[in-house]
Amino acid sequence: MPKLNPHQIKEDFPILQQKINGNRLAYLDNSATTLKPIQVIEAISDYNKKSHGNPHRGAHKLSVLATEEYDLARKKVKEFINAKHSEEIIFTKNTTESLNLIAYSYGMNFINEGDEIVLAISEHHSNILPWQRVAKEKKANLKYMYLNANSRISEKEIKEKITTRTKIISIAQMSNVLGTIHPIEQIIEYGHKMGAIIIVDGAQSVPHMPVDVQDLDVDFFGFSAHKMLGPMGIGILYGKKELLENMPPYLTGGDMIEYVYEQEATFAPIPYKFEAGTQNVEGAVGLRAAIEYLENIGLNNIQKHEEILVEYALDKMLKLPYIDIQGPIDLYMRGGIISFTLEDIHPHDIASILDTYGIAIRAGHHCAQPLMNYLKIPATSRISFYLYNNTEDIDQFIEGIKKVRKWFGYGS
Amino acid sequence: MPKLNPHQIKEDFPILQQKINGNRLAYLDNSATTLKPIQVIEAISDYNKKSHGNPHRGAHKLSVLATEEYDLARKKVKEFINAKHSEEIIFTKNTTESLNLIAYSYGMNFINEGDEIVLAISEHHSNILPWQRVAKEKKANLKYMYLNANSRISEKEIKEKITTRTKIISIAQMSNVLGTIHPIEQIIEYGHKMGAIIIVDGAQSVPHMPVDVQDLDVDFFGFSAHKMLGPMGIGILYGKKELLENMPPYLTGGDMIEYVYEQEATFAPIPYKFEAGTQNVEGAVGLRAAIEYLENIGLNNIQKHEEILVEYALDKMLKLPYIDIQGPIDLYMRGGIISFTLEDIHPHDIASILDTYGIAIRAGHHCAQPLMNYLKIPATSRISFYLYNNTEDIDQFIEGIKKVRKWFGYGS
Amino acid sequence: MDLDSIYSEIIMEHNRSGHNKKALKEPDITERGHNPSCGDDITLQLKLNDNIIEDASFTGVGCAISQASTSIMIDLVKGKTIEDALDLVNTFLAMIKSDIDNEEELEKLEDAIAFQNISNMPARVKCAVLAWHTLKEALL
Amino acid sequence: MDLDSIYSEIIMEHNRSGHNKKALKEPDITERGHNPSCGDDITLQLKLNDNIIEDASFTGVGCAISQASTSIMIDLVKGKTIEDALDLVNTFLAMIKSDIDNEEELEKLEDAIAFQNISNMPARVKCAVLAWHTLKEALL
Ligand SMILES: Cc1ncc(COP(=O)(O)O)c(C=O)c1O
Ligand SMILES: Cc1ncc(COP(=O)(O)O)c(C=O)c1O
Repeated sequence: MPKLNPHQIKEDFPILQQKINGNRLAYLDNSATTLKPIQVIEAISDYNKKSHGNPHRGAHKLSVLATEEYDLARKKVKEFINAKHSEEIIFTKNTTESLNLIAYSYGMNFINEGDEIVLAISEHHSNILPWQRVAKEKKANLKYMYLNANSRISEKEIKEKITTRTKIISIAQMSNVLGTIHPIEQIIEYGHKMGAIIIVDGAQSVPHMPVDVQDLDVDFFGFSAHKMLGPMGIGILYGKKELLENMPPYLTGGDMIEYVYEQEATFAPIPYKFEAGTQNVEGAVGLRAAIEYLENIGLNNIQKHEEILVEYALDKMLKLPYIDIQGPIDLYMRGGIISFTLEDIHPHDIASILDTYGIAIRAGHHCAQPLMNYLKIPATSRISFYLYNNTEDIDQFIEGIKKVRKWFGYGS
Repeated sequence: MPKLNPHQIKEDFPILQQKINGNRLAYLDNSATTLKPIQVIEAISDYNKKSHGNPHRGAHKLSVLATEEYDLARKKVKEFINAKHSEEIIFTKNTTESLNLIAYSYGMNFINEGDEIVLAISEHHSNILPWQRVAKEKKANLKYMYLNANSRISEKEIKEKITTRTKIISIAQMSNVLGTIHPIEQIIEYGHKMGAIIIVDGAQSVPHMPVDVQDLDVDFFGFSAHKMLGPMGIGILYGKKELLENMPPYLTGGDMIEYVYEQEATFAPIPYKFEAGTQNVEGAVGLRAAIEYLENIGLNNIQKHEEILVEYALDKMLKLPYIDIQGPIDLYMRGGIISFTLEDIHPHDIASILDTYGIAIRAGHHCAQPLMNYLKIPATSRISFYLYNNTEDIDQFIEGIKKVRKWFGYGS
Repeated sequence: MDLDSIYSEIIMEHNRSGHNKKALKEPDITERGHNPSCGDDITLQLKLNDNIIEDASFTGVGCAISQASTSIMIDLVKGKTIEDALDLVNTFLAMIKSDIDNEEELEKLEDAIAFQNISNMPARVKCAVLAWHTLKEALL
Repeated sequence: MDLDSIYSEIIMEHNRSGHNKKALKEPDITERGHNPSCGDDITLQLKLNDNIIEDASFTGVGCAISQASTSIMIDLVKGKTIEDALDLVNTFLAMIKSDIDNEEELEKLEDAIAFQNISNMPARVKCAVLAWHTLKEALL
C-alpha cells in the first residue's frame, strides 16, 4: 500500500496551486466541502465530451453509455461501503435529501403516536429538522442523547435514552463540529435489541475512514459526494433491501414507475422507485472517480494520516493558553475536525483575518445550533483536514492565530 | 442578431465530433437530454479548478467565490425567464423535483376535499404522479383535459374542465411526445378567473422558445438544466413570491433555517427556505454558462431554426405512406418534437436499427402512459431537434427509416 | 456492432412467421409476462401431458426481439419435459449474461443461440429474456 | 485585500472601548436585532426627547465588525433628530451597497466611513449593517 504523501497529492488538486490573497492556500474547511483532484474534474469533462445521454430505456449508443456509467457508479458505491446488493444504493442530491427521504418515506409511514425518535445533541440540522417534522406530525417524542465533558456519549446515556418505545435512532458517525466518533456499533446493537431501526449520518465519516455497512448492521446510511472529493449535487442513501422494498416512494414522476393510469400508478422496484426524474449521471461519474481516487490511496492510510495531523495540531493548540478546544482533547475515537474558541475574539473575526493570510477555516454554528446551545457558546471556529493537508498547513494556521491575536492587540 | 448556423454550432459540441458505430452522429433525442457545448463543460471545469467552496456563511475566499457564482446563476435564471425577484428562483435537482416540491408544499397544504386538480392527458409522469398523490391524500378530484384529433386542447375542453372548484391546473407548455404547444395563456387567464393557481411544466418549452413568466402571469414554472445544454442534477422552480412565502418548507436541514432548538425551528426567507443542504453550485455554474450560450444565439433564432427543421422533416415524413405522425401535422403552435409510428415495425426495433446507423432517437411511452392509453398505441418513436441539428440530420434519419423497412423486408 | 448479429435472419423469420402466435384451446397453464419499461406484453399458454410440454403458444404485443425470442423458445421446448425446459431456460439466461463461454453447452439451445449477441444492445436484453422468464414463472 | 481597510484602527478601537455598551435606565425604545446565520445579536436602546435622540446604548454579542459598527453608529446619531438619524442610516446602507460614489456625500457618516470596504468581505456585510437596520426598525 502506498504511503500517503500529501505533497505529492496536493499536485493533483488544481485549487491548491492557487495563491489566495497572495498567500499559499491552507485549505482547512474540509468538513464543509472538499476540493476535487484533476482525475475527478476530467472524469466529468470526459463524460460530457463523450458519453452523455439520458440513461434508461434509451436504445441509442449515448443513452446506453450513460446507463452504463450510472450503473458502474452504483456498483462502485456498493463496493465502497460493502452493501450486500447494488439496489440498496439510492442516489439523492445530498445527505440532507437522503435523511429527508427516510423521514418522509419511512418516518411518516412507520412511526406512530407515542413512539420515540432518539438523536444525539451534536447532530447537524439536516439530521434534526426532518425528525422534528415527523415527531410533530406523528405525535412522537423527540429525545436527545447528551454528551459528557469530553464530548462523548456514555454507555449510561445510551441505555437511558434508548427504550423499547424507541423506533428510530438517527446519529452521525462523526460529529461535524467536535470531531467525535460516536460509538455507533454499540448504539446499533443496543438499538436493535430494543427494536429500533438505526440511521447513521455518514457525511463526515465515510470520506475519512473505512465503513462497512454490513459489518455495522446499520439500517440506513447517508452521505454526500462533495465531502469526499466528488461533485456537488449527488448524495447517497444506503438502505437495507427489506426496508426499502416496504417503503412507499418519496418523489414521484418519470423513471420510477411500472404502469401509470389516469388515477393511479404502480412503481418500479428499488432502487428506481426512489429515483424520480432524470438523475445526475455526471455527478455519479464524478463520484465514482472520487471513490477510485480514495481507494487508490487507501481509506486506512487517509485515516492514519489525519490522526497524525490531529495529534500535531492538538499538541500545538493545547500549548496556547488562549485557545479553548471544543471537542475531545484526546486522540481516542476522534476524526480530523477541531473546533475551538479564542478568548475575547469572535470566530467570525478569526475566520476573516485568517482568510487574508490564505487560511481557509469555517466559523459559526456549523448547522448545529442545538449543540451550541448545549455547550452554551454562540459559535466556534473549526479546522478540518483531508488527505492533501500537511503539517505546513497547520503551522500556517498556528502562525495565523498569532497574527489574529496581534491584530486584536493581544500578545501571542 | 447572428443568424443561426448549425454547422458552426456543431463545432462547439464535442460529442458531435464523434462517430457512432462508424457513422456520423445524428443526435435527435433532445427531448430526453441535450448535449453540452465546450463553453459549458469548461465553465464547470474552471469552477472546479478555481472557485470551489461551500457557499453561504463562509468567510474565506473560496466560499465567497462559490457564493458569488451561485448568486450569479440565480440572477441569470431570473433574467432569462424575466422573473420579478431573484428570490422567486429556487434551485432543485430536476423538473420532477420542482413539481414534487409544489405538490408537497403547496398541494398538501392548500388543497381540500372536493377540490379539483386539472391536468392535460398529455402530461409527463412527473406532472401526473405528484398530483395523484395529492388527490388521493386530500380526497380531491383529478381531472384531465383531452385532446382533439389534431392533438390540441380546444377552448371548449378548457371551459368544460376548469370550474370554480378547480384549485390547481398543471400543464406542460410543450408536450414531450407530440410537440404540441398548449394554449397556456388562455388556460392561465381562464384558470385565474376561476380562482385556480396555474403550474406550467416548462421542461420542453424553456430550452426552445422565449418565455416570460411575468407576461404569462403563471404561478409556478419548472424546468431542467440538462434539457437546455446545461448539467444534470440541477432544475429550477419559479414561484410567485407571495405564494412561496406562504408555503411551508419541503426538504429541511442545513442552510434553510433561522433558529433551531431541540424541539422546533424557524426558517430562513425564500429562496433559502426551499434549498436544504449543500446545493449543486457547479450545476448552477454550468446552467449559467448554458443560458449565456443560448442567449448569444437568441431564443427567437433557435425557435425559428427548429420551425424550419420541423417543416422540412414533416414534409419528408408525410410523403412516406407507411409513417403515421402522432401529433399535430401542421406547423401552428408546435415545437421541434415529432412522434411517429411505422406500420408493422415496433418503435424499439426502429430505434435499435437506426442506432447502428448513428441516428439517435427515442422509442417507448416517453413517460406519458396515460397519453399512450388515450391514443391507443403502446409506444411511439420520437425525434426531437435542437440548435445544432440541421437538414443533414433529417436526411440521415429518413434514409435510416428506409433501411429499417428494408431490414424488415418491406419496400422503401 | 453488426446489425446481422442481432436482427439475424432467423430472428426476422420468427418475427414474421407467427406460427406459434395463437391461443391454445384449453391450456393447462396461462402466464402473462411484461416489460413495463418498453411495453412488451405476452401471454404464454402451455398444454401439459404429465411432465411433458405437449403444446405451447403465445399472444401479445412487442418488438421483433421479444416476439422472435418467444417463438423460438416455444419451438425449442415443445415436446420437452418440464425439467429439460427449465434447464434450457437457465442455459439461455446464463448465455445472455455471458456466464457461459463453452460453445458446446450452448448447442442445445439450437436457434435460440441467435440471441447470443444481444448484450451488445443492453437496452434490448429485457426484450430477449421476457419469454424465458415467463416460462420459468409458469413452470415453477 | 488589505486587512487594514476592514479591521481598521477605528473599528478595533470601538470594538475594544465598549463606551456605548451598557443598558440605559428607562429607555423609550428597546429594539433587538439579530443575524441568524452568524449569531450576532444586539439590543439597541434609545432615549428620546421630542424627536431628538438624547441617549443611546447597546448590549449583546457579536463579532468585532458588528460591535464596532453599533458603537460608531451610536456616537453618530446621539443628539441628532430622528429624521437626520434615518437619513444617516440610509446613507450608510447605500454606501455599503456601493450605491454612492460621491465621497462628499459620505462625509456626514464620519467614522462610519470606516466600513466603506466591507463589501470586499461579502460574508461580513451582514455584521456591518445589523445595527443600522435595527435602528431603522426602532425609529420607523
Ligand atoms: C414535459 C416534461 N416534463 C417533465 C420532465 C421531467 O424532467 P426531469 O427528468 O429533468 O425531471 C420531462 C423530461 O423528460 C418532460 O419532457
Ligand atoms: C454531519 C453532517 N450531516 C449532514 C450534512 C449535510 O450534508 P449536505 O449539506 O451535503 O446535505 C453535513 C454537512 O455539512 C454534515 O457535516
